[in-house]
Amino acid sequence: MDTLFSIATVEAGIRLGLPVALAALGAIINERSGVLNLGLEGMMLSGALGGYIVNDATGSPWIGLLAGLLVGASTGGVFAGLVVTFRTSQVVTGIAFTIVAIAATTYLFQLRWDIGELPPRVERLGMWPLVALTLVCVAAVWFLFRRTTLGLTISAVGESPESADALGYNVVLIRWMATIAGGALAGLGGAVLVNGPLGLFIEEVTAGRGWVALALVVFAGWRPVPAVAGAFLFGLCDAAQLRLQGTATEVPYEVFLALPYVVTLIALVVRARRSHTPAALGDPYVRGAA
Amino acid sequence: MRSVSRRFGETVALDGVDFEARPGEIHALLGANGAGKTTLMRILAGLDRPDAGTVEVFGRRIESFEPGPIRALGVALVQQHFTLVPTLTASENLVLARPEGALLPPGRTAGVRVQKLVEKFGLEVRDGVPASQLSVGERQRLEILRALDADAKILLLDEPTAVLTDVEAERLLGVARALADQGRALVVITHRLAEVEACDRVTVLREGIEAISDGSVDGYTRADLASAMIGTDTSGTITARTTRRTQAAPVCLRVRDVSLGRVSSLTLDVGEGEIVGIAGVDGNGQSELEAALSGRSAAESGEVSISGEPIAPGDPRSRRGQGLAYIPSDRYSWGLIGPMDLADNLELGRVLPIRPNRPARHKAARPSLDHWDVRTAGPHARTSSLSGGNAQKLVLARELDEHPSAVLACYPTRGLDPEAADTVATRLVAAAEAGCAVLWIGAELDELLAVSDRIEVLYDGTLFGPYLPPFDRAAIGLAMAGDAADRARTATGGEADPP
Amino acid sequence: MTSSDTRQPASGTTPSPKSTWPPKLDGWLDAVSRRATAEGILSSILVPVVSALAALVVGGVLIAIDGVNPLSVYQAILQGVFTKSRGFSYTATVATPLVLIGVGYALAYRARVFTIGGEGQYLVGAVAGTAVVTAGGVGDLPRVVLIVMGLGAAMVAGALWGGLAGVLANRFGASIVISTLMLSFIGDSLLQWAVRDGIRDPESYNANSRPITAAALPSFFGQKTHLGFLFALVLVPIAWWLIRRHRWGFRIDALGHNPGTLDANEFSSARVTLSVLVVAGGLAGLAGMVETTGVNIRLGQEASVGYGWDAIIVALIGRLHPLGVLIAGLGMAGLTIGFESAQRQFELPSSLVSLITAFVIIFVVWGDAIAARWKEAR
Amino acid sequence: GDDSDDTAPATTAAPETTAAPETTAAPEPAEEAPKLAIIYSAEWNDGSWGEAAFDGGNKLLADGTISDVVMVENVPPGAEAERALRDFAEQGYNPIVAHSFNYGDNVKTVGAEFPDTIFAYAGGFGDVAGNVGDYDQPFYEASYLSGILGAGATDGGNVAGAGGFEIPVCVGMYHAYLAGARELRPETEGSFVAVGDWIDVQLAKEAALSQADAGATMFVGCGQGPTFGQIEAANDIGGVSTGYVGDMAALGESVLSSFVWRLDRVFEQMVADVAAGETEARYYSVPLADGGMDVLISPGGEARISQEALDLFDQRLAEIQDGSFAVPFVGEN
Ligand SMILES: Nc1ncnc2c1ncn2[C@@H]1O[C@H](COP(=O)(O)OP(=O)(O)OP(=O)(O)O)[C@@H](O)[C@H]1O
Ligand SMILES: Nc1ncnc2c1ncn2[C@@H]1O[C@H](COP(=O)(O)OP(=O)(O)OP(=O)(O)O)[C@@H](O)[C@H]1O
Ligand SMILES: [Mg+2]
Ligand SMILES: [Mg+2]
Repeated sequence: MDTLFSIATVEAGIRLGLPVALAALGAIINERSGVLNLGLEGMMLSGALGGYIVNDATGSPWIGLLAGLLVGASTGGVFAGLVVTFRTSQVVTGIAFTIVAIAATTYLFQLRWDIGELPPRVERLGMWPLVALTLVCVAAVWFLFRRTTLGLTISAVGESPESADALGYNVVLIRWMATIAGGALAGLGGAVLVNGPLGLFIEEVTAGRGWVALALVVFAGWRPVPAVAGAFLFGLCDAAQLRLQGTATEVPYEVFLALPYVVTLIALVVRARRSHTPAALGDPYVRGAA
Repeated sequence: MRSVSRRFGETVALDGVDFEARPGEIHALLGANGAGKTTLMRILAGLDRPDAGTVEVFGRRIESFEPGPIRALGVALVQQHFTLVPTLTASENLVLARPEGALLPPGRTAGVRVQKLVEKFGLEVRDGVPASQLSVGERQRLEILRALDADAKILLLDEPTAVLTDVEAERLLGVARALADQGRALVVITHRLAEVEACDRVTVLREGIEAISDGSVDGYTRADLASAMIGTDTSGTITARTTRRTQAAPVCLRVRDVSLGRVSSLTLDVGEGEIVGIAGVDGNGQSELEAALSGRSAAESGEVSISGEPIAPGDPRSRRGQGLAYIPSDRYSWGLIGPMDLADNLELGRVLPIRPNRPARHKAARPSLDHWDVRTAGPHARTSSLSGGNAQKLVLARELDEHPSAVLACYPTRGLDPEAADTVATRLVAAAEAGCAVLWIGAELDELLAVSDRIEVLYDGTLFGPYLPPFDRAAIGLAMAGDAADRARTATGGEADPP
Repeated sequence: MTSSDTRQPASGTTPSPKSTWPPKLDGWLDAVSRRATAEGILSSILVPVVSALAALVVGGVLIAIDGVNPLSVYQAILQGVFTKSRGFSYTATVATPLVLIGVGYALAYRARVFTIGGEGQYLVGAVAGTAVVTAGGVGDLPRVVLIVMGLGAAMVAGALWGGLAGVLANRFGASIVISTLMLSFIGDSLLQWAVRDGIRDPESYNANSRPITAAALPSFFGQKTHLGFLFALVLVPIAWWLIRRHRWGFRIDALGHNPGTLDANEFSSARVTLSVLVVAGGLAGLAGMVETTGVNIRLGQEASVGYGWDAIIVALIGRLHPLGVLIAGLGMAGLTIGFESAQRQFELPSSLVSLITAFVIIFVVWGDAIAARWKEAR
Repeated sequence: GDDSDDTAPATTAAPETTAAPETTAAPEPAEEAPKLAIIYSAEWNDGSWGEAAFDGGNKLLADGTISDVVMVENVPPGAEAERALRDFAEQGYNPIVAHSFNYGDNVKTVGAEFPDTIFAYAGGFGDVAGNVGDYDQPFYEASYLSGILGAGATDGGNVAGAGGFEIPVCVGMYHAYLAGARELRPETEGSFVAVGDWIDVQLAKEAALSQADAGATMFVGCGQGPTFGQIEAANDIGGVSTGYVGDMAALGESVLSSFVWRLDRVFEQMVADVAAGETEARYYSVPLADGGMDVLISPGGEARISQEALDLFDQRLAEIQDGSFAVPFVGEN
């Protein structure tokens, strides 16, 4: 038990929380603009592979992070093209997008490193620079929505696009920007995972963190600071779970595996009343639709 | 605008309409429901594009119908429906409409901006709460302020007074006049003939064609306008009832100490065959009263009962079974299902466990659609394709067709042209004379005066009255302005000290 | 995450977000649930087919890059479905859970109750059903009784798992998307515990339940196709009838279009939400047990193969219409079976195969969107 | 019961299955060498469990021991696996290997339909019935030796075992490693963690780090993700880790030793049986003694291991090979 409440546990929680936190920030920008991004997991994964390959090529984890950011942004662009411009179902597109990303990353990874070659280990960044990076991002997103006209516009577009349109704002353009920004942060999250704690890539390395991030966004009521806090809480749950297994072996470990989700569920129930879903979330915008 | 045309599927909304607005003038745009007024204005504001015809603003021909550039030319439209962002406060809505730089102004500065406008134009709005929590009147005023804030050269108001009380409406027209005098061009869509007299020029649309094109207002009598709108000659206002009931009738609708939100322990009886009018400025608890009486939300305390049996909140079918009909104030939130067809909407509240097939349902719907003169392509039409007024008629058809024993009518004539409004009033009166208890929550005092057996004034969640015929207009007006409340307060204060 | 997640008892003090005019349309729901006009049916069959072919062309390029002749691959796919002796029965077997879950989703989505919890409900259904039919003392009961007990228990468990999300949404306004997602993860943990410990077969070295052969569903055509497929076939007309002709179906559609109006005039939207979640959950739970007793010998760690996720896409591609779901389900199953045998024949990388299948999905959705815009343009 | 009767292809009317298993499923061993089929539930390219089978199959093909090999990845156990197995059996592949312990029921179901084809799956506990066999995964033997080496290269006395789930093979590896370490330092303690996932490397790494916080310096992983995570953790804290079913020395200085699973030797036995016309399967067990595994000390590893440990390692290895020493197996935690 003593190991449970150690600094090490907290650090583990932070490490586990970092990628989720960044992805959640991305999802917040997406969803505030009214675009539901179920492709988040896929965008993270793409960013992870991009970051890994570039890091491996350049030997610089920072350039790797940048690459993850750019790859994520471009996946965001593709997604925006489909759901914003072509107004495809955001739900199906999102889920299919994740399937594509899992398949595509695996395919490319295996093209690059054929069977028999172990994936090379790449330069890694320590925890604190990444924590700093994440804090910068959360501050930026907070500032965006609290202090800038652009942020106000994004929320307006997600809240009542017809009003924003009537005021002369380009709903489609704003949703494009928001989706690209969201993808970029998700990709960065994935890149942080491989260029930070891990230093290597394997198939589906993100292992469902994108879905967790989506949960957090709701749990946080679409607000950046609680979302990041939630990510670290979630990480802490995982860390604690792993530590408790060693000691409390009479409790089935599946309980601990489910713990983070149960916690999110409970938090969801407690928070939900106060959380405010963007009214236009998931609805493509068509002027004067009737 | 030159020979502008627009069609939606079968419906021809506009058919070669010419229209002009000149600086310094208020141009009244009249028309029965579905005449095409809104469509015309939406085109002028760039929210819709004409199938044919040209639009020029200050001599510049509009090529691309996009709201942005047209706003930049100084055209501002206050739409028939609200276009505020419900989660944003008044000042945030203003900033959104006209940002000053990339950063948001700190809260105070924004507040000051609102205050300046409020003082400048005398349109009162609360700042600091989300627009969704403002009363309809407040939201309407905010919409107008927002348009004025953009310093529009051409200001288009689509039925701006529809949701306002007479006093507010008068004030608004005063503001309009002042704006015109500053050299702006104004267009005001309205169904109230009285308001036309406050304008300079008038255009009347009938089924997408001008019946009167850009005439000078003093050239026409009310009768002329009314007949131009609807072909037949009527006075254009609701016909007052000749007889009013005097002796008390057995109570049908009973409200006991109901409290909800702004409404505090409100008690009220409506007798069989009685029409009770609830007058008052919007936002004094009308929406809470509506929610509680209709059973849409449970009252915090107190009870609503109809001929003895209490109304169970959240159980509309039994409410209907108990004979309480409900005409909601916002038909699009609580009355109609846009994407479903008219027949389905007529069935709401009495859908059979096993439904007849679609042709049968459509056949069954026809009579009451015809009876209520809902202008549409037929029972199969999507309800969302109805114009404002026709949509309202559909609600009335559903609620009044099954001979309720009591009716909760909230702004039943909102957005209706005079003829339709008169029909509605007549039907409600007829219902009352057939022994039905009618509670009529209204904004237009004339209307209430014309139909009510008794008027109560709702001010700040409390009822003042009763006022009985012959009605003292002035007294009721004062009560609506809170005067009665003040006197009540001083009176209780007075009792304290001995004579 | 649609308005269904924030839907709260309509309150008089705050106007519902739908109070604008024209009322805001729920984009994808409206797009997929357009009336079945002749044109509608045409486009709802033609468009997906054309799009799928386009996706296969793109996939063909990838296959060629991989050094295999795409045409022979696609030939193998067709053979896999149509000429291989078991192609049809395999397809039917795979389609069964997709259709059972998909119809439930379709009903829920018509109501804009956006559950994605099918996978979890499928798993808890399988666990509960297996627990019942492998419980001590039921061994000597007749097979029919065991089957009924198992399927019943599975439906109840799935319904509870789905209903839980409904209760959380109605009482606390919890987002249904997220709560069902969470419940899916929790359901998987439950399965892991059950097969490792809870209903573990003490004789078995692996983590799995006792054999459930005593409750195995009869299969027919001397093939792998089992009774469950009949369930799916029967479910389709029932659901269709409910939508068209039953009050519940009407309320579902009404809830999807305007909860405020439903609440004020017809029925409590909260209760419709709950009912549709319960039904969808029950169907998913049924699918879980049908799959366990129809194709497997026992319940194991790997029971989660993702039918609950694929069915979301089946429901939406199926236009939220039971018939559409059946067609989409069979189509997706056929694609799966065909690609499987092609993959075996040419030893294609599995990632390439799933890439192409996912392309098909995206292209179909994309094609729909293009068709919709094209229709608007006219 | 009647289920399997129904599904016997003999009863299907379709023309191409009139070529019933009896004729197709058993190729004449005489003139043509057997054709091997392998299915696996994840990707071959995992540097571990999958790759071992992939290499094994290709090696036999290269040796000419078999005339053809077909290998399909990402076949989830259950219906899809049965479809694959049936398909290969119909095409005359024999023997057919299902390379995961979750394929048990599937090989039995399909095995019943093709009595003349030999099937085997990675059960690892002698689960043999008729033509359906099982093959051994005696990793605990190698793990025991790694334990000796680990104890000889660290001064901490704490072993961290990890697996995706708490399955006998994984738990057995942990206990064997612990036992091996205790030979050198009887006071050695340890803990086993089920990460709950075979692929989540970060979670596995954090699990390993949490064990490190509790004092662990020796890591033995079971499964690719858990092992990768452990190796990363050991690299960070300067502990020693163990490569799992494949040479993982490349993954970092912490990898003291790895063991390579020589599945070609296992497959050889099946192929030999088939070639001999055998239709009864066996428990194909190729223990360390028979070269079923190679324990590789990573380059530069010797330098870090105490001579005492190296000697004990050689001694035990020899004893295991001549059968005078049997590594104890403890499959329950
Ligand atoms: N989006 C639409 N889709 C289909 N028909 C429409 C649409 N908008 C308007 N119409 C039709 O065009 C005609 C004019 O509509 P409009 O809303 O301008 O009427 P209006 O003059 O505002 O009447 P009211 O006073 O009742 O609001 C009506 O017949 C209406 O049915
Ligand atoms: N073949 C189809 N494919 C996809 N969607 C369909 C199909 N047929 C109908 N739908 C959709 O299902 C919904 C139901 O339509 P349907 O024709 O079944 O009757 P309805 O319009 O729902 O209602 P009712 O018949 O009860 O008035 C419609 O919204 C339609 O868009
Ligand atoms: Mg209008
Ligand atoms: Mg109108």
